[in-house]
Amino acid sequence: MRFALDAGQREFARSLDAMLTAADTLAVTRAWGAGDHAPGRAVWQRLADAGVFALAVPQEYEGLGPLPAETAVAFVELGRHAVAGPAVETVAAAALLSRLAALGETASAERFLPALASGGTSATLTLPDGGPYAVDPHVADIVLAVDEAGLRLAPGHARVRRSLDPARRLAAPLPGGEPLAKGPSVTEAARHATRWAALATAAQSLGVGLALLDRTVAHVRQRTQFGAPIGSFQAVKHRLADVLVALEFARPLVFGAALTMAPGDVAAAKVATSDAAYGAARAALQLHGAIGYTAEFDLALWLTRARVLRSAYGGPGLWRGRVVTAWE
Amino acid sequence: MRFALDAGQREFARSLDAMLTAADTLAVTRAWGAGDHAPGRAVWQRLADAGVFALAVPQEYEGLGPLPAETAVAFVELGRHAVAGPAVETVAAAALLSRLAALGETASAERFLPALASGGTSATLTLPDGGPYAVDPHVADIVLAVDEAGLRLAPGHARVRRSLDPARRLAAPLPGGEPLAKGPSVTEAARHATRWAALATAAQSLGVGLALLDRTVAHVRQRTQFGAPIGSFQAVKHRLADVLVALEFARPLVFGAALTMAPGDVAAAKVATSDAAYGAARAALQLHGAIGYTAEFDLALWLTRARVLRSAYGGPGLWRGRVVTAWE
Amino acid sequence: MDLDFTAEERAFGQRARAWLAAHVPAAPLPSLETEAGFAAHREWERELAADRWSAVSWPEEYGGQGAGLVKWLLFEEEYHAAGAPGRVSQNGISLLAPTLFDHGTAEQRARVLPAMATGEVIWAQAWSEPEAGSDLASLRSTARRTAGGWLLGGQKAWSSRAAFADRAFGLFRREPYEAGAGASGPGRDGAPASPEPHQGLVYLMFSLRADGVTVRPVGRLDGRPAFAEIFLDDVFVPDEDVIGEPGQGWRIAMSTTGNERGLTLRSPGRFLATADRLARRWRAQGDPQDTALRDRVADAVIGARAYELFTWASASRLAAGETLGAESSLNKVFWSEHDIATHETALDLLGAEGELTDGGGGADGGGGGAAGPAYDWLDGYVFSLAGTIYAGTNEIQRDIIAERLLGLPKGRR
Amino acid sequence: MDLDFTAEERAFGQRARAWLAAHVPAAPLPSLETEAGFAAHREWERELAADRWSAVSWPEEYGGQGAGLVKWLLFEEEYHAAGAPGRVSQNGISLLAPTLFDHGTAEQRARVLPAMATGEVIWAQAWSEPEAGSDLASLRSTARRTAGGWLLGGQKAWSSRAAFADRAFGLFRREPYEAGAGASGPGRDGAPASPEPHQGLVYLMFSLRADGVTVRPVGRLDGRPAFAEIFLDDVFVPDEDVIGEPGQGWRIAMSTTGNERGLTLRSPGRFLATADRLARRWRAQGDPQDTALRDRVADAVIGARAYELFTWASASRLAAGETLGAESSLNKVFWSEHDIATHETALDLLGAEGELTDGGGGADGGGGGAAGPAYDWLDGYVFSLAGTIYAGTNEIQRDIIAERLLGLPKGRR
Repeated sequence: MRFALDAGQREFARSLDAMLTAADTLAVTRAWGAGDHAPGRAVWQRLADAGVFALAVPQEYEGLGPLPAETAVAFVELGRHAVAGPAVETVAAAALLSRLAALGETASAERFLPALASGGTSATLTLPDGGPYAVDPHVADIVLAVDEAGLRLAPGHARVRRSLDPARRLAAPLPGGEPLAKGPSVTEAARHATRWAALATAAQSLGVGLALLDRTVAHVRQRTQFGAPIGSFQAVKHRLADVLVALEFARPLVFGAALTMAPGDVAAAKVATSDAAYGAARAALQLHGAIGYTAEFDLALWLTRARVLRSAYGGPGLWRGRVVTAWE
Repeated sequence: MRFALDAGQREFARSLDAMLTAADTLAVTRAWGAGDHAPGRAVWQRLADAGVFALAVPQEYEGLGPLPAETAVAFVELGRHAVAGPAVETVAAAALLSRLAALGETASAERFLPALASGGTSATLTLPDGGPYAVDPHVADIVLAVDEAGLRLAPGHARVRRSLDPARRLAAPLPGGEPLAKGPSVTEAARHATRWAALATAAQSLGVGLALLDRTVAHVRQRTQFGAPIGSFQAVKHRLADVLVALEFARPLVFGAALTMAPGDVAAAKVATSDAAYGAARAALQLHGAIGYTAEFDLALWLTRARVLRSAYGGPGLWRGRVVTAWE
Repeated sequence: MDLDFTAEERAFGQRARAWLAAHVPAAPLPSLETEAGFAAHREWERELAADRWSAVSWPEEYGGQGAGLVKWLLFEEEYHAAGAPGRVSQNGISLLAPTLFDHGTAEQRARVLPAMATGEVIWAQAWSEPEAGSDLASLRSTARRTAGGWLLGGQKAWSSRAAFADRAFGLFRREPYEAGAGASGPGRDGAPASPEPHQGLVYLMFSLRADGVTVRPVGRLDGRPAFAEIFLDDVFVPDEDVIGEPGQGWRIAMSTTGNERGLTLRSPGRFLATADRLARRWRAQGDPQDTALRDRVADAVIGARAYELFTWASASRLAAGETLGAESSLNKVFWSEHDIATHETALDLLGAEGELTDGGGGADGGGGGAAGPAYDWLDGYVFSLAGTIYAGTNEIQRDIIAERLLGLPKGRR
Repeated sequence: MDLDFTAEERAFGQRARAWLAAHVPAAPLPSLETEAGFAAHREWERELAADRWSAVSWPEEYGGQGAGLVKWLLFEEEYHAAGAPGRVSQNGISLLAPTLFDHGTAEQRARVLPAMATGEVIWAQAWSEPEAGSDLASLRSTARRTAGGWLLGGQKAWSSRAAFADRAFGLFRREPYEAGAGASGPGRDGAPASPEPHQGLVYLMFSLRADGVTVRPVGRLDGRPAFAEIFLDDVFVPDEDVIGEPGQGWRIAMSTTGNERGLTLRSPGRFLATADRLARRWRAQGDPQDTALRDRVADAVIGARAYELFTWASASRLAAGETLGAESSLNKVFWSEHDIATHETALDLLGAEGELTDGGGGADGGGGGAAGPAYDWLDGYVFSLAGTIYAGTNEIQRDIIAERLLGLPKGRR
């Protein structure tokens, strides 16, 4: 039993952190939201080169995985750096196709997985109970949709909608398109993909919450009101202490879920990280005051993302239900 | 529109406060809990002499009512002074029999209401959706039970159970006994009685919360830790500020419900006072520290009552449902 | 004790309802944060004013109906229930006008108020500065004495409406320091530089079109423009636009922020209308089995009703000649948290639709029919998030509640 | 990174489970706050000790199994899952023993620990005083130097187990003051009387049966006896019962309260077993449609799992040679609030049964079968309410978290 990141995992996190810091991801994310995807694609390729997308792809399809713990490590960093784009969706698509392959349906895996792992292809998707919209389908290279009829490659997407998160667009996949698989194996693969989507979202939320706390701690140490740094006021201290408690107890749930991939553990991680990140966002906004409320201040990138990740792939109610009632 | 207690109502509250203070109700309540009911009966008679129980009884049955606003005034004081005994139940029984009389079933009203108004008879009861237990049936003069068969005078009660509230006993009415009424009029009268029970419970909860806040404010002003009164610590201040906000916004719901007796208003008052009083109890206990945790310290009388009133006549979930879905 | 209205009050409410039914635009106006929307909202103010509905509580001579508090509250309830447009004149009517009634000259009232009532002049507030949020005593912008008036310098921030408004009002630090006024130099290091940082402030009105004024719009969290920064470089303000005694601005402003934090800014009408919309949407599309969400909808309804009744109680106390002091801090904490919780509930009810900021209305906007388009909820949510911050953060309100209402000892915060 | 146990660890856990299955009494023991119940729990300690299960982490020479942290945690999980009795030796094993291992003499360990392990001597803690709750520095009870030992005077409060325990341990203010020890006079006015109030304290053990000791049991909120006041009037304590250097008691005690606040007091086993009981009761009698309650049950399950995993992470860090410092404050805040919320949920699930303090078990006790009698929940609820108060209130823990983990500036609290 050694429930701590090992040296390789820590180094992986450090190198992603350094790469994303150097890439100025905040500016890249703002550009992505403004419709300039080129810098974001460049970051995407660097993430792929670092192996991020290969972690969800089995070795027989030119991946490194499946390695859920390392995936969680990576998505914490993506959250901390507010990286834009359908990264969770690409990982979930990889999980979906991998599980289909394990169930004997190898064609789509052979066709798509190597490019997903290498970064050559980005994917987005819709999953049962995950809502009608796919993330960034106007940028993703492939749009997958799972519904009663099975899995299909959607021929495009409906009108692109803006999200509270300025770097995020949503649209429903268009009906029709090329059928890829059907039957019970799709159902099972979709459940598997939902677990991966939830895990990656949970890890990302944790990273978002940590970034919000970091920025807020820095702010309250230097912001002076009534002649003292506001971080010396007990109300401020206690609010941030509660944020830290929530994040630090959500963290082991994320990595525990990655190790077991048990449905209840994944659900617990999704719920706890959603609540912790959203609590961090509410505290961050309150303690920043008006400056935090503006779109141009970088904090907004994490504030809005904490909110939207809460309902991504189903809201807290759905996932709390999955903690106490069986789901596969 | 004058949504404030008038001079007569204020004087009524003041005189009850003075009378209950002089009666040393905390000692009386402890004695009640220890099985010595004589002092409690004496207080009961004084409450009756002040008109408290007559407020729910129509004038044609030797009462002063129905006067729900004055009833609310009285029950705030009962809560503040931690008065023991089936007072809510007696008022609810009066409301039940009054409404039956208004629907044409006057026999039980003639038989019981004058004595309920005068204090000669105390009552307890069970109501649909109010749980299986009657409060203090071992002391009450009559035990009423409403069930599918109608309203009956129960022939006694099952084993008497102890409550977290040391001054409160609960027992289920025994089956059988004398039938008093049946049919749809019982159903309607029981709903009416439930509204009165909820209103009186809400007012009592408000009083309990106010007493808890008063005592806690006094405590934190004098209790010193780390060289300062703990009431000067911002965390303490803010917690008590939140308690005051909750109580002061529950208060108009109580009196608004008394004026309209509308189902939604009564439900709102029940929910808000339950939450406010329980929040006050949690804060009071935390800020008193260990001394507040002991049964011998008077705070315990209100702490435990705030908890049990929360689930009296149905818990917060039942009443929240009644806020948004129709009930009569 | 009663909740009954006089025949005259009821008639007033019915008159308001009838007028609103006949005049409220069928389709929502464009956002008042756009130039076209601002103009449309200004036109709506003119329409209101034409029948004396824009400032019902003002005396008739300034364009009002001389309505008392009860009538004003009834009007507000009808106004929000009718789904009428947002009030672009809100800052002027609720913040500046009360100050002019208390501290302005007759000439100022006659000059300012009628044009405010008609929307001919729209006012922005210019309270805050980058370094002075809730701590107004640390203001740095200056008013320098010059012949016949004052020259403004510095920067104001978070000015709502400033992007398109005509004029603004705010506090400035008087320069040079005059001992007689008890003024002190500005606190350049962010901390108050003198034991009397509240002294020596000038409360004045200025034109946003004047020479030396630069306005930079700033977007709120969802990117919508919401307020602006105002840069002031030797902006001349004539003496006639100073309110009250120069140097006494702090005291004068406190009476205004008293209004801002008190009854007048947040009438129950908006919360009642919002809770009602939420309950209708829940009944229309909520899962009745989902008691977790149902309980939160119930809390929204309970909170709105509590706020309404609390307000009637306050109105009754005011009518009886009592005054409201620190109680307004209870008010602020309650409505601001209620408002956030209500909108959070709505977003959770909307699920995947809840994050969409475009469209709204129609099938792809989340529908909802009479309950309004989905984006209204996200818009309201973002708006609500500011409520716990402005007009004195809730942290400061809790300090006030604890110290002034509960009598707890002052401590260093 | 893994959550796997070695074959030896798994075998240890299986051995514990098998032993517990064979030995845990079928019917609950009487309350350990009664004389008979105390005796029954003491007997249970003897039974545990007979097979070296009473203090598994101690060295074998003192009656333990030399189990490491992982094995101890596995044992605790099995212990609570088995529904085994409460530990009447808890104070001694988790508070006094670690201090003796760190600061006691070999003679003290040999004399105290084996009798503690067997339950022959049951220990009460005597930390708090009426005027010194979380502020241990304001202790007033005294230890006056006398020939061959010390004479204790004063009063201790909130001593759990003291009503029937044999011995107690605590801190006393050394008298007379000795400059060399940096001691100060007691703070008679409630405020520390010297700049070094932590100095000059003596950590010692004393008999509750000694001359001059009066013990007064005190009931907790539900009337159950829970702790006691200890009045001390010239109680003689020989030098051999002083732990560490007289005057250094504060430093020594801090290492103990570090244990109290840290891992050892609240193993995840209890929370896991409680959450599991709650989930089973909910499945058995909850309304599956009532998502409001379901969500709270889910939170109980999530919180227990989070605490378990957090503990494994802490254990892994300790195993890697790291130390835990202020992190234990995170721990304290989390488990104490989790515990209250879990029990509140259970009481709401029980409805009208939730307030009953008598009976329990059987049809009229709320039933529940394997999920246990209803009163267990109220009992657990009352117990949980103390968790946010003792061992350093959660307010103090949040100060520690903010200052030591987040690096926020110290302020006056």
